[in-house]
Amino acid sequence: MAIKTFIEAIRDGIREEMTRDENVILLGEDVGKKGGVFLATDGLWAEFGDDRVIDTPLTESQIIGTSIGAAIGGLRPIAEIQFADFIHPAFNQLVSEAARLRYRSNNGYSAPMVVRAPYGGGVHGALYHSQSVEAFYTHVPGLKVVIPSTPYDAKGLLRSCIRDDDPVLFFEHKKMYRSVRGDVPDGEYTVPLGKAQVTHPGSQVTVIAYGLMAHYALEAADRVAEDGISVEVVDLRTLRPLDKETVLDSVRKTGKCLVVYEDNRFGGYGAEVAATVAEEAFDYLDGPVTRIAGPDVPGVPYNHVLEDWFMVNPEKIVAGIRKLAAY
Amino acid sequence: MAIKTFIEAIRDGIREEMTRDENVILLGEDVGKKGGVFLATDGLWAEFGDDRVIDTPLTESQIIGTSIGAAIGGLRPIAEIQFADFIHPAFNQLVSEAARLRYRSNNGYSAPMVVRAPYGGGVHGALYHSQSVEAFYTHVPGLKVVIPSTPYDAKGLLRSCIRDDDPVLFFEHKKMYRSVRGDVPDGEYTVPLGKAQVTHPGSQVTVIAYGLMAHYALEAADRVAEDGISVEVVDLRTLRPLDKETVLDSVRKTGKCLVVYEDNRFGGYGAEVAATVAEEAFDYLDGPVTRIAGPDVPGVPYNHVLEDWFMVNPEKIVAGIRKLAAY
Amino acid sequence: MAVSERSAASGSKKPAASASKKPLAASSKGPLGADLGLTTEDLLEMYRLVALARAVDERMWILNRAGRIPFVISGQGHEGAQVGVAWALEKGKDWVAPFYRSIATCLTFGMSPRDIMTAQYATASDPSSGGRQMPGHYGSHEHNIVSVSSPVATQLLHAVGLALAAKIRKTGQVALTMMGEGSSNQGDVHEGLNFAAIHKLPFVFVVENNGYAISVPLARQVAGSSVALRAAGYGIPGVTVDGSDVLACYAAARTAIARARAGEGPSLIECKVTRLTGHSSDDQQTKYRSAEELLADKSLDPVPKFRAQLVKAGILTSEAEERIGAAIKAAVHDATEFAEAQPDPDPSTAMKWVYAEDWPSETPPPWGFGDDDVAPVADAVDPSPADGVPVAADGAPAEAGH
Amino acid sequence: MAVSERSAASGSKKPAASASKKPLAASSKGPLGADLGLTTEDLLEMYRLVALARAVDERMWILNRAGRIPFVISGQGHEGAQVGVAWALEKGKDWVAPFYRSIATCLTFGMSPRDIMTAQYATASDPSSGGRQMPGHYGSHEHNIVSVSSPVATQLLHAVGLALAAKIRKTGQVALTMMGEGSSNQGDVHEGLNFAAIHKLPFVFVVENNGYAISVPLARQVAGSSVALRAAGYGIPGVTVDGSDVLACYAAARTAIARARAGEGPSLIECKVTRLTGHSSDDQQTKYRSAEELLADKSLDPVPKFRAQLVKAGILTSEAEERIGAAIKAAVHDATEFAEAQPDPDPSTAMKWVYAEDWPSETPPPWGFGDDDVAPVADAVDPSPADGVPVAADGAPAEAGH
Ligand SMILES: Cc1ncc(C[n+]2csc(CCOP(=O)(O)OP(=O)(O)O)c2C)c(N)n1
Ligand SMILES: Cc1ncc(C[n+]2csc(CCOP(=O)(O)OP(=O)(O)O)c2C)c(N)n1
Ligand SMILES: [Mg+2]
Ligand SMILES: [Mg+2]
Repeated sequence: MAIKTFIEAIRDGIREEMTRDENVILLGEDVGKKGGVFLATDGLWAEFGDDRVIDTPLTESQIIGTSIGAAIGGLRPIAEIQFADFIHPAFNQLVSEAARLRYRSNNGYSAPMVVRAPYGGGVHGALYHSQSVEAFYTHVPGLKVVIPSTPYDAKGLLRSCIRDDDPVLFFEHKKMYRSVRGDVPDGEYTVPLGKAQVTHPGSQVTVIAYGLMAHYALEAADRVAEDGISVEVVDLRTLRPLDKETVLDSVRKTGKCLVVYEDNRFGGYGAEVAATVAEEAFDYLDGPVTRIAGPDVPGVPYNHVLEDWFMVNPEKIVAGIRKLAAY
Repeated sequence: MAIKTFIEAIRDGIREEMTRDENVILLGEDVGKKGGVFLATDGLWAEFGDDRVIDTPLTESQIIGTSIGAAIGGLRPIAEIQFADFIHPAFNQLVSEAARLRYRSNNGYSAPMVVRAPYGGGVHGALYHSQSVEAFYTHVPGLKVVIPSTPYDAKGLLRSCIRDDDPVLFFEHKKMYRSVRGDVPDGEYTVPLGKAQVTHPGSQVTVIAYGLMAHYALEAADRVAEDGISVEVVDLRTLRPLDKETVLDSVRKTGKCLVVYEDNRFGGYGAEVAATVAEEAFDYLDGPVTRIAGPDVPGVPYNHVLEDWFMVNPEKIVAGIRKLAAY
Repeated sequence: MAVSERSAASGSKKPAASASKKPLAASSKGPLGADLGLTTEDLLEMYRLVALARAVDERMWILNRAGRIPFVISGQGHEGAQVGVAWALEKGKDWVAPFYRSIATCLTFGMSPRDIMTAQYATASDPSSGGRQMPGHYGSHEHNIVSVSSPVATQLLHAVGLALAAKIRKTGQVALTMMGEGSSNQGDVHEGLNFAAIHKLPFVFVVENNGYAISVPLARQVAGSSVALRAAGYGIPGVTVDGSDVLACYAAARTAIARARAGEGPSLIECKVTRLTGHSSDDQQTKYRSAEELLADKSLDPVPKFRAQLVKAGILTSEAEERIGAAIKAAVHDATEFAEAQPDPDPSTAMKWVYAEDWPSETPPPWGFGDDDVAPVADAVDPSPADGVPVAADGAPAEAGH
Repeated sequence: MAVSERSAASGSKKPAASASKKPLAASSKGPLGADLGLTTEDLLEMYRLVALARAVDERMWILNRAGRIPFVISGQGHEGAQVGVAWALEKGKDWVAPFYRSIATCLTFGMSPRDIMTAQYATASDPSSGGRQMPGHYGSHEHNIVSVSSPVATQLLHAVGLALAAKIRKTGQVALTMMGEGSSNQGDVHEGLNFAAIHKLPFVFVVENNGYAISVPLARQVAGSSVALRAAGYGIPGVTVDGSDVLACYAAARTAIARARAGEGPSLIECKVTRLTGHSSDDQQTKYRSAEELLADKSLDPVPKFRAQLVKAGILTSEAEERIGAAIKAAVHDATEFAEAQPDPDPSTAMKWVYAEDWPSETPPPWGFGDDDVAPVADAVDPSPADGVPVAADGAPAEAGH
């Protein structure tokens, strides 16, 4: 057991899986000598060499498309997209190809691969270095989407993703890389895909969140506890397949549900969660399923005044919880 | 006043706008001599010539990216994407560029352009010629998304889109091109963006739909009327900006809401509508906001047995209405 | 041999070491094909494949006109290039990522006429997709044929990825892909050629240039009008070949494949072919191609050309032709009968293989699979007029392209 | 003149008709620049721009180290190519779609040091984005400079679209874009060059090749190692120029622009430059570039080179140098003071310009704009440790690239 930062846990997870299975390769922009712009892959090129740690040209569609082919050819590619914002040029390869290969070939082919990408705002990244892009991919049957919030989960889930037989998108909140620390055991543990976790038990309001928002939700839960509001926080961890059971169990117990996400509100991932809860837990609801999410502007603005306005934070969640609790 | 098919109304709308404003140009694959694979632009190349009706190479990102530049340069491009399924290679240009140009330049620049694309299933088009792609774009602030259901609306809305100062995606259900007919007046009328329409007044259940599903919803409303269930059908017409007022007014009246869409259910556009209604009309709800939508498989399968299974149809909507009405 | 080399990489012209078991010719004299290491049996089998592909294709059109299958996308005019190229690969070892016209490629690489025909009928037993994809979207894991999708050019990157895997895993495999000249303008092609060339991957890119992308002619598709010329920009060889010359296509592919296998990197082969049919059964090509052009293009038909070549060389005797013809006729008949009799997929399988496993939260729709009473599945969804706005059953567009 | 022509299109070598008002030289004799139609005043102004861009850039780094601005992305090493190229355009008429290193381009094309500096400070008055974008994302509608975004290479298609509009509307404008060599591998570049070449659009593509895309060297980015060579694949001229030679860059651009304006189609110019700084203020380039290489690259610095050239030619007298130097110093000082004093954007403007109009259903978040009592806006969101999992205020990554 050791205390690790979020990014260390990810790096360790990659390294250990590459050691375990020589078919696991790493490719992306600057992942080699530089070790990635966030240093997530620092040292791996020195350790595993040119063949298994590949600095690709600046071509995201190629990174994903080549990974699909390499996966068909027996490798287990981990593709790094430098920023989630730059995954868009690969949209066609992900949605038309990776997601559909198994279904369209009636299980003749599949593309087991992991696409890692740093996402999220609050780091002065502005419109194009702050995006949450999960909603585009959680909508696509055939893709799995994972967003961990702790070093423990990050490592355990990443292991599961690499061993999974389907394409998985693994989004890492870049603000958490060095600021989030936590216990990580030494052994070869995994965290299963498709399982949410109740990270803070409570009885009056369920808050559903993931990624950085899972931390902010915990903090908001602590703050309103002082006012006597008991909050249950569910950290989704895997966004697709969604662990409906854990979510619905919690809401059926508390009767109130706040869905928190950092992405633009309209049509964001939380809309699906809210709609599902509103439909399937209707008889249990004592208040409207409410969403606290990013404002509907085209990206997080740069200037810190505007960025602060944009970002969902514990205080904004607290306000949402209070309003819902008082309903 | 004349009876026109859906596709004729679209073609007329394009022709009349091109006649009105010489800055309106048309570009896309096979839109010239061939008149488009559905013949939506038939005759326009002969009428307006090589400069204004451009057969592009088979390159969707170029079609959209060039349109953005042309719009900056003072033209009003109408870009045709041959099938909505093939808009994916242009995702980056649409989401990173067209949607954000105005915001990121603080109103220095904008990209007034219309992207037309046939979408939807039920025509034996299989995974890649049947997709509904609206959810990917309705999520993106800066884009407008329009899906008309009648020849009248198609022409009137298309006019508004061409004259609009922002990028608009205009999706046309391909099954409706020749099968849907309706009255279209002769004059230069427009239908405003951002306004839904109650196409069938009723009191017990609100059904919200758009495109082909707006027709199926009407048919389902007629069928359940025989059982004494009074349904109000709201045809959204513009998906973004969403006309919340019309939607919420209806649901606050009926107390029950069924959202119908053809796309995959999980994370589809209807999730946003359902979540909005569930949150903002909570006090009025006498039953869960329910969704009837396409199953969560990666595309409409080809074989007619599988395709019939996939497609939402009037009977499936009827079943949904009955269940909700009985709630 | 109608191969015009436009090689940019110096390494491309030296005789490449062959990893295949076919003998390399010592000289260009001798019987037809001997300089290429092709035996009489090889040539007859190549002819059989060209003619078989054509016969299967023609049958598809007949079935379409008879209303048995709703859609055809054809390889007519491309067969010579496809057989010539595919013949140079090692069947069962190398990889091919084909496109929708690749009937002859797939037949050469191991798929059977039954496999092709069940795809047209979209039967449950269709090995390409189990009836899930439109006809033309072939694929076979058994035969190392990558599953075809519709968005053009995406498969190039998959082939490049297969080549990367082959290089890293040292399997000695080569990955080859093909597409039309219009498709070659997609961004993925640029990105893939660049990556493959940087890493000297065992990859071959074949362009089957038929002069049209649906209705748009070469001059409006390909700036410079030569795809082969683009190879030099990546420092790799690019050649243009007469695609109706089966042996020229074979020769060019053999060179490229040997180079790839030797670790010298990718090559590009542009085969000039003709599209003898409309783009698909939904296309009226007379709207954009003149009668004269269509007539003239018939002279580029690879089937009579290859036949005449083999007859002239004394290889295709009338006895052999009769034998082969009869076998093809029987095979096409068998494939049609077989496919006609195969059942449709069972709707209860419709949610299978979204993922490797079934996920509890990925739930079926309220109407189940048509086998329960949640809601009836309509046998044929032909809604009658609603509110004066009829939605006809034949809503399928007359001109739906591919 | 260090221009090595690798022209593929025959039309590219004839002397192009110039639509600009600058006189064309009759011969290559005479004072420096005369053969290019450049006057002494032109050369001094070009020098001022090169030196000004450098001075502004250096100030940015100082401000960054002083903690005044959080991020710098630099044009150091690229200024000569940028001024040479942009000088050949018609200011106020032509279009330029720049990239994040284009400080000198933007200054040459009409933006002021204040404009550049307010972008660094992201002030409300920043003309590029009103403080919404990261520094480096310049743009000015007033000066026909297209707004820069972050995803690389997208702007090429915008410039091609501008060229299309210019052609259709017969405005006589030329559209020029630039990017790094790594970016030139994006699919959009292939698609855009192809389209521009087919339609002979008045378009010029400039690659500022500094040998690295962040840490990845040319050989791993560009197969064949020459972007200029790729032009031939589209049937357009492609040339490689020494990017530290201002006049060579000007000459190449002048030829390309004249060709474009004459309706002869696009050209590609690859300027070989050097990146004198790390990729950005977040990058440690010593990790992947040796000390020797960094030292050697200093000799490619365009600023001393251009200075020496002008001094030697007797154009940059010590008096002129002093005058220009003082003006630059004053301008940089003024721009910094100005930007320092400018206010931040008002959060109540944050939802402006999503669309041309405000839509009633596009509602602000529950916390409003910080000016009402719906919920307080935290001044600084520095959450304290939650459940043993601290989220530090300095969560911003040390190595966030651009
Ligand atoms: C990305 C994408 N855009 C559009 C289409 C529609 N489409 C299918 S085939 C085709 C033309 C292809 O032309 P070419 O590449 O020359 O191949 P050919 O059909 O001539 O063999 C088009 C436009 C598609 N399948 N994918
Ligand atoms: C689509 C996309 N992918 C990745 C990035 C991150 N990124 C920004 S600049 C850069 C390197 C660019 O290299 P090059 O084009 O050579 O230009 P240079 O910075 O060397 O001038 C990268 C990878 C990006 N901005 N956009
Ligand atoms: Mg073609
Ligand atoms: Mg560079």
